[in-house]
This record gives sequence, structure tokens and C-alpha cells, in this order.
Amino acid sequence: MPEFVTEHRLNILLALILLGGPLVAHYADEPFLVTLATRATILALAGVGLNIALGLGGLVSFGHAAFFGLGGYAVGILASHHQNYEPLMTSPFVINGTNQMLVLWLVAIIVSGLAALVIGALSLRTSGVYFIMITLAFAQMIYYFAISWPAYGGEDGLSIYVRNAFPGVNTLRPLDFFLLCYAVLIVVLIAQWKMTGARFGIALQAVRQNEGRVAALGLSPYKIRLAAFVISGMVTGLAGALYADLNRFVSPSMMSWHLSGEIMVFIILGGVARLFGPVVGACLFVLFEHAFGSVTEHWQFFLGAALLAVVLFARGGFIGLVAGRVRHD
Amino acid sequence: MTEPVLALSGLSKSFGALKVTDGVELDLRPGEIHALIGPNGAGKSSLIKLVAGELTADAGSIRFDGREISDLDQIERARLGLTRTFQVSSLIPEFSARGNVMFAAQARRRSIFGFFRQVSRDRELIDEAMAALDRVGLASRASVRVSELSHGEKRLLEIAMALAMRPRIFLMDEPMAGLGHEGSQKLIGFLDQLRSEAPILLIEHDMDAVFQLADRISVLVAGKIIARGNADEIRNDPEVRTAYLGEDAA
Amino acid sequence: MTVALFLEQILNGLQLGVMLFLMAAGLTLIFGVMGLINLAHGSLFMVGGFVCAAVAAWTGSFWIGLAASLAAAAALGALVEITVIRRLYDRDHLDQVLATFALVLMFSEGTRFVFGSFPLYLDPPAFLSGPVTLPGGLPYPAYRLAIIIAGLAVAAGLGLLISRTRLGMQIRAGEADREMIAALGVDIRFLYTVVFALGAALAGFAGALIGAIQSVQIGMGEPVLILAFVVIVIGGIGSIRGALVAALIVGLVDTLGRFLLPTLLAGVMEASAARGVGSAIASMLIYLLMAVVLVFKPKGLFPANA
Amino acid sequence: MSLLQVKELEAFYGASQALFGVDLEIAEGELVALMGRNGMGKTTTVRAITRMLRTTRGEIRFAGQDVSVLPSFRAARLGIGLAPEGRRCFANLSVSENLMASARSGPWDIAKATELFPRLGERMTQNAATLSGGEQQMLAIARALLTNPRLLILDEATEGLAPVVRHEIWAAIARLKQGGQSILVIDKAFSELRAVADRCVILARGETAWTGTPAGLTRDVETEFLGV
Amino acid sequence: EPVKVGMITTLSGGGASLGIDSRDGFLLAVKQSGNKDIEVIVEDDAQKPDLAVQLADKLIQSDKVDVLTGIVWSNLAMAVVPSAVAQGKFYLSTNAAPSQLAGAGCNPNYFSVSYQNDNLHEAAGEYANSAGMKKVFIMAPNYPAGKDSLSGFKRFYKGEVTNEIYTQLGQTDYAAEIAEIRASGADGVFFFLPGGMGISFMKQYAGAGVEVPLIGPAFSFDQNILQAVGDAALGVKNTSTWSKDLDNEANKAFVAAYQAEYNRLPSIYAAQGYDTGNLLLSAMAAAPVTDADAFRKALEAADFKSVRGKFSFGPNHHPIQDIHVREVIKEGDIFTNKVVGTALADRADAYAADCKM
Ligand SMILES: Nc1ncnc2c1ncn2[C@@H]1O[C@H](COP(=O)(O)OP(=O)(O)OP(=O)(O)O)[C@@H](O)[C@H]1O
Ligand SMILES: Nc1ncnc2c1ncn2[C@@H]1O[C@H](COP(=O)(O)OP(=O)(O)OP(=O)(O)O)[C@@H](O)[C@H]1O
Ligand SMILES: [Mg+2]
Ligand SMILES: [Mg+2]
Repeated sequence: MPEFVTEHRLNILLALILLGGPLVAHYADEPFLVTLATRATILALAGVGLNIALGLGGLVSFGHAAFFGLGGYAVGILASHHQNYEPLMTSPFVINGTNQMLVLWLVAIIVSGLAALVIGALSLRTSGVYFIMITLAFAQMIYYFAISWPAYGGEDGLSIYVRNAFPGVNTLRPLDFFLLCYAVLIVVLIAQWKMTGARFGIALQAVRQNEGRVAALGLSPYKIRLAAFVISGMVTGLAGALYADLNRFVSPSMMSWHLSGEIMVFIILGGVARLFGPVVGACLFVLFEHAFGSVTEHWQFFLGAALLAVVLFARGGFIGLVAGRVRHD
Repeated sequence: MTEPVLALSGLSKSFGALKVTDGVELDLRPGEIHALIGPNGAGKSSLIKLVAGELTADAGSIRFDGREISDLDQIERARLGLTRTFQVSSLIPEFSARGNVMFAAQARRRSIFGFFRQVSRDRELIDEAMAALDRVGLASRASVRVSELSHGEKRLLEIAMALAMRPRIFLMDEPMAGLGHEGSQKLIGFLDQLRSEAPILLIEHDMDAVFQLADRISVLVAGKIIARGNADEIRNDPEVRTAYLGEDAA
Repeated sequence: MTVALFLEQILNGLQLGVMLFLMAAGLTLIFGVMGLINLAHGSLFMVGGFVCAAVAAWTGSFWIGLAASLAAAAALGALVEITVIRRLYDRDHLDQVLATFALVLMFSEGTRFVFGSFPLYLDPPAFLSGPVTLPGGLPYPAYRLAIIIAGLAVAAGLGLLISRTRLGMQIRAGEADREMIAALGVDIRFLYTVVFALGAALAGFAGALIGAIQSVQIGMGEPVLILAFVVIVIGGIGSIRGALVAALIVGLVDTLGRFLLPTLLAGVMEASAARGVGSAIASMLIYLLMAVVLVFKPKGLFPANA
Repeated sequence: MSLLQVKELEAFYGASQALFGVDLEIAEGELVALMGRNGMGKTTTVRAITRMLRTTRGEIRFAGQDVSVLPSFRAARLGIGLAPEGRRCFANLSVSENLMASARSGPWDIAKATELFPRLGERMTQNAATLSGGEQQMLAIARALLTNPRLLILDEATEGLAPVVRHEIWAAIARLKQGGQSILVIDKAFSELRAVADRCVILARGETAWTGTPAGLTRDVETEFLGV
Repeated sequence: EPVKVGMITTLSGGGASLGIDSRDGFLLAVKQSGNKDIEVIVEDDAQKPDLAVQLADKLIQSDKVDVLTGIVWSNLAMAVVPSAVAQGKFYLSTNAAPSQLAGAGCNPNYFSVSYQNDNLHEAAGEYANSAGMKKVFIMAPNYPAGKDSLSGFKRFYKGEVTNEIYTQLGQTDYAAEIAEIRASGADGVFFFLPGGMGISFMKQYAGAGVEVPLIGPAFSFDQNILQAVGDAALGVKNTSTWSKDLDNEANKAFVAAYQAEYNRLPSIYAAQGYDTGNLLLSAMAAAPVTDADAFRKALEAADFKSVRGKFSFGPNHHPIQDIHVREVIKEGDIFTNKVVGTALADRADAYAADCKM
């Protein structure tokens, strides 16, 4: 299995590069590059979430920005209540806001997981293009709701004035916050890697390839998919929570269909169903946006051209280009 | 006579005006191969789909082990041990041959929610899969990707997966289709042994195979069973000869 | 609220429906019949609007502009098909989504590069610019009637093309199995180029027609794209009749939702809140409609293979 | 004069070679049986002739023209009609649409085809996806006939058909041959093949291993190449 | 002491024309000054809040700018401004001025050189009074700026509001709303529909043949948009802080110079960008940017020649200025605006009292 070894090594190398870059930037006194890397890391995490549904399960969700946004709003709302010293609710019992990331993350995961459970339970009755569209529909509903719901800023969004706290870490320092996000990403990646080879991952991949066969073997494709969709939504929601803290701001644009599209772009750029696909994709995307944005106002044209080239000529994305075809066993 | 494992009675199904299944009575007893033959479009595949739960009947009962299962869905029926092979091979293309059978073994355990233990190190599943592959003679091809297997090998793999499910009955839709002479002969030999493990409801147009294997044959025409008997009775039934076998059939 | 107003709103809803169908027509053809997800549909719509506006400004004739927009969109469609789309038929939806997403970026910036960042002027031709009086004394914009006629004509034409002509059968056969239809002697590559160009021309046509009563600007295709997808999916992919019915339903639901919800909600909550909430729900309504339809009919209202 | 001439044809699936040198000739009005065990390259040869598979080595001439440089639809328009392995009916079209989509004018029309397969006549408006296996096979053959080909290729002509229908098809094939139709047929039923074929060509491991008349198909040849 | 300015504005996508004008106006001021001590770094936010935040981080952390400016949209401003000023940077707004930043959320380092978002709507309300409208139909998209606009209008309007309608953001078809206008019996319509929404609405309104007069804020009657609306806008009244025909020396010079430089007429965004540039230059002349307190004082003094004529800052760093009523006219081939009156003189804003600084 030489190809597997190559991809495995490549992944480790990529993980090290993503860690090393910001460290170097930090000591070279380029804090912005650290911020940029943090952004890439968080977007990568969102992509990792989608990749579980899309890459392993073949569920092309065009509405993952909804979970990203819900995770973000969970943080934004709790943190703003904490900052304003207004309890979130007072009856039947008092819930105060908080600025503890661990609590916020947990809430974000639960909220986005529940949303994924409801959306998934309904959407998974359809398949193919209908699935793509119904997930988009749900995301659009949430998006329009967020825009016109005045309590938390509507389209203007919601600011978190001070980044939330994590025990033992000074989250205000760019490097510390980066390392925190990086650690979350790596933990999730390891969990995904384990999961892929474990019974759930095998079942999920089998469902993608031949649903009828799985049903004939007495397993419920629906349940397997739903579980994957929920896990996927939770990871993307967690990414949204981190993103809220990175920008110290949440807004409905986190839920727009553009963002759903971009998360998909990460995966395809990097390589569908590749463990590190979304990581590479998000990094490339962020770098591209950064590098061309200041060069020409027509940078989106070149972004489009680059994407097109990848789709047409580099099937399997960046990782596919470097490490060859996927092997399953 | 032993109790039948599977018993259909008064089973009916229509698509619009077309009655594909029309009051079918049929049973399957332990240890037997019951062949279902009939002209194209007679409703044989539909009958298997009704039994497996892919289609739902309009009327009639399906009893399995004495229990009515009409209300169960496809998945629940598969869990009871109704295992089906497909008319066109239906496998998991990116898995290896072994991966497919291991997955069948996993499915038998109804185990989905394992998130950490790596299947590739799961001795239990591996041993079971290798045993099944060995029985159909595919052990040497265990690590080949399914998409690289030949047609005949895929058919055998289908059966290995069914074995790993440890089924109570087999539902087989044209297992010989597309196999050459040698392949068919091998498969006939194998099915012959298999019946002692679980009875087989066999749909086949290959009359050599049917006459060699079947303990009983039911002839389905336009959704109705028109004749039932052993090979000789069917071979010589004039109605079956005109409707299905053709005059000059041997 | 008077009965007359209510009736007028129903008419408006149907009218919006036909307009939606017109926007979706090209997409139905490409997505429903060829099986290709073309996110660049909205961009072709935009190109149609821009070319019509530019040519109409230059020649002084809306009709020449309309013809030019058809031609330009068709030519662009053919070019895109030959260079890009052709490689995507055998790919999964994901690749199609991404490649055409890339095209959207390129078209938007390309159009901005050619036509600048400012919205362009495009008005209906003079004789259609005012209202006409409908039977019953209701004044109604003449141009909207023209759009309704154009939309229904396109619906009928497409329906016939797809279901009654050999060309339609060949296209659908190509969607099922390209290799096989070619092996039976049909030049499916060329056919697909033609069909894609036709779909693009329809998009451009809609862009020009609708651009005259909306704004011809960068990004004008985006809401169109999503609405068009909603319409097609609700109707059932591949069904022209489904698309038309769905468009009418969406048009009615959207118009009546916008119109009635704030009033209805005012019965249960305080007026200013009702206005905001009503409007918020109204904007979610068509997505809600789509979700409900798909939950109960997972393949749309008129599934193609039934 | 020979209608189809295949010489030293080689073919690849990606990097793996499937054909290593196939020779095959069909004269006008001749019925040739292409035989061989599973996986020996019969279908691959057909795919090369119909240009569904690109080949670079070897020669394929049809009606005097070099077919090996043509796209698939041009080869078909020269007069090659195919009923493929696995049927490949257009699932989203009705039976009649399946027949009409690729029909070309000539003696074969829908009426004649339903005469051959009355069952199809009863199912004209049904979606091809819901046909039974055998019905699909009939549709695939009828569809090929309706292109009015000079050479009809039947890959696994009777797979999945009931014995009666199988007899009918063999009878129909015999009638077609009588009417001067050139045919290349692949099937598992050797005895029937032998009865109708003018010549047999046997492939083994991607090469033409034996060519001759049915009478020349001795037991030895059969056991060696066909595993009977 | 060179001053580094980071300009985040929208240069690509649907809203690009606004950002381009803001940028061009600002850069024209810089160019005219000939001041070599100012460096402007322009970045495109593509109208995405998260990208704007990233750009702000870059400009602050990497380019180490002293002053930020340029954001067109309120939601982007809300994403960038609070954290930028919290890091001690100055922010000068060329356009967006949401109420949060004028009231409780005001900040010593934040200056709006444009207006407060509600101002033009308030002026429209006042104009409706003076034009004798008794029953007005009001309409805006359903998002915060839309709600602010209608409450701004109602703050000054004294007559009856027959209908208050919230449309959808990005809506393109207004047949339903137009039918309601026709049925409402109103004698005036106030609408706030920025960008393409306004173009669509006015064209459809003209086609429907409804005669009720329209009023709106300047955004829908901006120089660039008017050309696209065409005849449908003729005669419509709109409220603005600036107009190309405002009679003062600075404005005349600006309009001429802008036309010479860019070969098109300036818009309100260009004018505000130009004023922002000049404000900054005036402060630079008075104090070094490194001395934040002195520099802030210099900004507060607003010692520059505004193209709007009178211009000063209120206690919450928002302008005190006249708000005019304009009418859309046709000058040769070009649609443009003519000032026909002043709706509100020396108007500050409704939130200054909430600002504690
Ligand atoms: N969904 C459907 N709608 C309408 N007719 C259907 C549908 N499914 C099957 N049929 C028809 O029902 C009949 C029985 O089909 P079935 O597949 O059971 O036949 P079969 O006996 O398996 O034939 P074969 O031996 O050719 O495979 C056929 O005529 C088929 O066309
Ligand atoms: N798509 C493919 N990719 C790779 N190899 C293939 C493919 N199709 C066929 N082959 C290989 O090419 C060889 C010839 O196959 P082919 O289908 O031509 O055999 P055949 O003689 O038609 O067999 P059968 O009687 O089973 O239909 C086989 O070894 C097969 O495994
Ligand atoms: Mg069958
Ligand atoms: Mg074959």
C-alpha cells in the first residue's frame, strides 16, 4: 500500500507546515499572518465537518453554512449576554451568558447538532439534486430569519467586544488563539481518521457506494446518513463558534449560500474524501484571497479561473495530484 | 412434512391495471431449492421484491417462520434472515472482496456505531469473511478491489456476502445470468450444497440448472402460478411447454 | 382590503409565476433534461440583460437589443459548452457545482470588466411602457402582459420540444446513457452543444426581457439562479409542466405571503412586530414551500419517471 | 466482398491490455458467431468496432472505410447497429421513445419490430426502467434493428430471456439472415449459435484463437476454447 | 510624520460602484493636496463582513495603519469598527453610520463624515410635511437599515401612515406593493430601496401608471443609478446632504476636478469620500497622528472646506449639516438632481444624547 503511506506522510507534513508557518510568522513579528492562518484553520475545520457528510457519505449538502452560522450565533448570543450582564432567560430558571469557550463550544455543538438532526431527518428523505436543493432551502430559511430578526442585530450582525476565554490560554494573543484552533482541528482530524476506518465509517462509505445493498444487508441507510449528517453539522458548528471568536463578530453572512459554496470549494480544491483535503483547500483559498485581493479588483475572475482549472484538470484535488488515487480496503 | 420457512398466500400486487402478482400461493421448506420460472415479465422479480420488502403487497400474507412479516420493511426482513442476491451484481465497488464480506458480517451484527476500533484489525470480522470467501473459492482474490473483479467472480462474491449474513433463506434472482458454461456448472454444484444450510427460492431461465437443482418448480405466468411439480412433471406439462419452454424443449 | 385588490394580487402572483418560469426555462432545459447543474445560468441571464441594454442604447431599438442578447447568450453558451461543460457530463454533481460556481465568478467579473460597475439603462419599448386597462377596469402594465405571453410561449415550445420531438427524445436518452445513444448513430456531442446554447439563449432572453423592468446590474442573476432552482426542484426535475406549475405556485405563495402575512399576523400580535415578523416569514416562505414539498414528495410534484 | 474487416486489433482499458490481436471478418449477408469463455474479449471487440472504446493499434474497416478514426456516432451511421451487453435501455424514456430516438429510415419500423416482439407492443408507453429483464432485452434488439443497420451486432443476444422467447429470437435471427442481413452474434447458447452461424470466431485471452465453420467445431476445439 | 491609511471598501461584486466612488473621491482629495506624507492602502471587501474583518486585521497588524476608512455598508462597519477603534485606530466613515455607533456604542476614535444613517429619512419626513402630504405609504426592506429608515421618517412626519411595508432584501418584483399603493389612497410614497431594488421599483412604478408622488433618500437617486432608472425617476423628490449643484466654491471645484479626473459625474459617495480625505488632511496639518489626543482634537475641529458647505461635528462625532431636497431632472442626455430646498437645517442626529464620551 505505498500510496497510502504517501498520503499519510503528506498529511503529517501538511500538519507540520500549518503549525510551523504561524510560529515563524509570530517570531518574525507578522501577527497578521498568524491571524490568516487561524482563519484558514477554522475554515478548514468547517470543511472537515462537511467532508464527513460529503466525502465519506456522498451527501452533497449545499446548506452547511447554516450550521457554521448557528455555531457562531450560539457564541455571539451567549457572549453578548455575558458582556451586557443580561441573563439570556429568567424563567423557568435563569440562564446567564458566558465567556467560557469550553461552554460556548459545547452549546454551539449541541445547537448545530440539533439543527442538523432536524434538517437531516427531513432532507434525507430525498436524494441527489433534491438533497442539494433542500439543504440549501433550509439554510436560506435560517439565513432570512437571521437577517430580519431584530433581537440580535439582524443583518448588521452582533459584535463580541472581547474574545472569549479559555482556561490557561490568553486568547487575545493571536498565536495563542491560533494554537487553540489548531489543536481543535488536529483532534477532530484524528477522530475523523479513526472513525473512517471504524465500523461507522465503513458503513457510511458503503451507503455512499451502494445504498440498496446496505439496506438488503439489514442496515438502515437513513440512520447511518443521519448520524453522519449530525456529526458533520456539529463539527461545522464548532468551526462557526471559533470563527465568531476570531472575528469577534457574527452576522447572517456566515450563513449565506456563498459560504456553503466556499466550504464545498475547500473540499474539492484539496481533494474529496481525503482527510486533509479541506485543510489544504481552505489554506489555498485563504492564501489566494489574500494574495490577489490587493493586486487587482478583478481578483475574483482569477479565483474563478483557478478553481475551474482544478476541477477540469486536477481531479482528486491537490492531494490527489500529489498522493495519487484513493485506496479503500 | 416439515413446516415451511416461508409461506406466501393470496399475495397480490398491481401496477395500475397490470396485475404482476395475482393471488400467489407458494412456500419454501427447509433444505429445498424451490425454483420459480416463467416468461419474461411474468412477475418473478416482482415476487422476490415483495418477499424481500422492496415492494409492498396489495393483499395477501407473507409468513416467515410462522410469523406474519408483511408489515416489516426491507431492512427488518433482512434482519430476520431473508437474504437476497441481485439479478445484476450489487456490491460495494470501492471495497475489496474481503471488505465486502466483512461488511456483510458487520451488518449481521447490526453494528453501525463503532467509532474507534479499526475494522482492518478486527479479527472476528476478518476470519468470518475469509471463511466465506474460501467456501466460494475466492480466498485468493480477497484483497482485489471489486471493480477489478470479473463478472463471474462478482457473482460468487454476492454469494459469499449472503453466506456471511448466515441467512435463514436465500432469495436468488437469476444467479447464472451472464456466466459461461463452466461458471454455471461450478455455481450449480455450489448451490446444490448450499441448500442444506438454508433453503433457496431460485429464479432462473437456465433450464439445465433448474432441472438439475430444483426439488420443486413453480411456474408463474402473468402473475399467477399455473403449475407446480418436480422437474419431470414440469418438463412434460403441456401448458408449461406452450407458455414457457417452447415446443421443442428437451 | 377589498376583493378587487385581492384579485389583483392573485393576478400579480400568477404573473410573477410566469416570470419565474421564464427565468427558469433555460435552466430546466439544461438541468432537467441534460442533467447538468449549471450555476452559471444566472450569469447568462445577466449577460442577456447587459447585452440588450448596451445594444439597445447603441442602436436605439429594444428589439435589436433583444435579438443581440439572444445571439450573444447562445454564442457564449456554445463557447462555454465546448470549452468547459463538455468535460463535466460524466462527472458527479459536485464537480459540476464547483466548475460552474467558478464560471459565475469569472462571468461576474468579466461583465464588470466589459461594462463597468454601474447599472445600465434598459427600458421597455415605448409602446409597451404604459399601463393597459384590463376587462374590469384594472390598469395593468402592458409590458408585463407581454412577458406573460412570452413566458407561456416558451413553456409551450419547450414542452413540445422535449416531449414530442425526436430531438427531445435524443437529449433525454443522452442523459440516461450518452455512450449508448452515440453508438446508435446520434451525434450527441453536437446535440448537447446545441441544447446548451439554446438553454443559454433562453437565459439571455429572460435577462433581456426582465432586465427592462428590473435593474441591469452585476449580480442581477443571483436571486434568479436560486429561485429558478427552487422552481425546478419543486416541479420535479426534467418536467416542463412541473416547472410551470411550480413557478405559478411559487409566484402565488410569494406574492400572497408578502401581501397577507403581515395583516394576518396583526391579528395575533402587535402591529409593528407583525409587520416585521410577517415580512420575515414571507421571505422564508418559498423555501418553506420547497422543503414541505420535498418532504412529502421527495422527487418534486411531477417526478419525471412516474 | 467483406463488410467488416478487423485485423490485429489491440485494445486497452487504461493501462491494462484487453485485446492482443483480434482478427475478424464478416462478409455481406453472413452471420458470424463470436465465441469464447467469460472475459476473453468479446464485448471489448464489439466496443472497439462500435468505437465506444478507442483503439490505436490494428485495423477496423467497415464497408471499405477505415472506422478506427471515426467517432462512435459516425460508425453507427455507416450502418453498425448494436444491441449491447447489459441492454442499456434509456431508462427515462418510454418504450416507443426508446425506439424512435435513434431510428433511421429503412425496412425496419415500429410495426415490424412489434411483430417480432408482440410483448413490446403491449408496453409501448411504459417507462423502460420498469420493464422486466427480458422485455428490456427485446427492446434493446428492436432498437438496434430500427437503426436499419447493414451489420447487426447482438452482444449476449438471449441473456435473461425465457426459453420460448429465446427460440423466437433464434428463429428471428435465422429469418434476418435469410433476408440478407449481416449479423455478428455473441451468446452463451452454443448449440443454437452453431445452428444459425455461417462461421464461428473464437477468442481466447484477447486473441482470435480459432476460425472456421460450425461443422469444424469439434469436441476438442470446444473443450479447449469454450470449456464445454 | 507619514500617515498610513487603510481603506476597506467594496470594489467587486454587485455593490462595487459605491465603493469605487468612495475610493475615487478620497483619492482625489489626497492627490489634489500633493501631500507626500500620506499613504493609502486600498483593499476590496467584496461586501463580505468576514473578509472585511480579515482586511482590517491585516491593515492593523501587518501594514500598521493609523487610520481606517472606506466601508460602504452598515453591516460591514459593525463588523470592523468596534474592534478597530478598540485597538486605538481612528476610523473615519465615508458612508455607513449605523445608529449603534452614534448612540451608546460611540467611540472617541470613530468619526462619521457622511451623516447618521437616519438623517436622510428624517429629512424626507420633514419634506412630506412641508409638501402637505396627509397620508403616506412607507416602504423599506426588512433589515435593520430598513427599519431605521422608516422610524427615521416617522420621527419627523406628522401625517397619517396608511401602510408600513417591509419588503424582502434583494426583492426584484414590486407588483404586489404597487397594487397596495394604488389601493391605499395615499397622497405620497416614501421608499428606501437602495441599489438595484430602487431601480426595479421605480421602473415598475412608472410602468404601472400610478400617479402618487414618490419621495426617497438620495441612495436611490445617486448619479450612477439615475442613468439606469431613466425617465421613470424624472420629477421625483429626494433628500441628500450633498448635490452636484450645491452652490459653494469647494463643490464647484470638486465636481470639475472629479469629472476631469475620472470622466464621469461624482455621486454622493464620491463627495463623502472627498470630504473624508480633506478632513484627514486637515487634521494631519494640525497634529501628528502619533499624538492621538491632539489628532482627535484636530479631527473634531473639522477645519476643512466641505463640498457640503456648512459642516461640523456634534458631540458624538457625527455631522451637523443641512439636508437638502432635490428633484430629478434631465440635463441634456444625463439624468441628475437639482436642489429645490432644504428640509432640515443644521441637523445633528437622534442618538447623540445616548453617547457618553
Ligand atoms: N413500477 C412498475 N410500473 C409498471 N409496470 C411494472 C413496474 N415494475 C414492473 N412492471 C411490469 O411488471 C411485469 C413483471 O416484471 P418482473 O420484473 O417481475 O418480471 P420477471 O418475471 O422478473 O421477468 P424477467 O424474467 O424478464 O426478468 C413486467 O411486465 C414489468 O414491465
Ligand atoms: N471497464 C473495464 N475496465 C477494466 N477492464 C475491463 C473492463 N471491461 C472489461 N475488462 C477486462 O477486459 C477483459 C475482456 O472483457 P470482455 O468484457 O471483453 O469479455 P467478454 O468476452 O465479453 O466476457 P463475458 O462473456 O463475460 O461478457 C476482461 O479481462 C475484463 O476483466
Ligand atoms: Mg426478472
Ligand atoms: Mg461480454
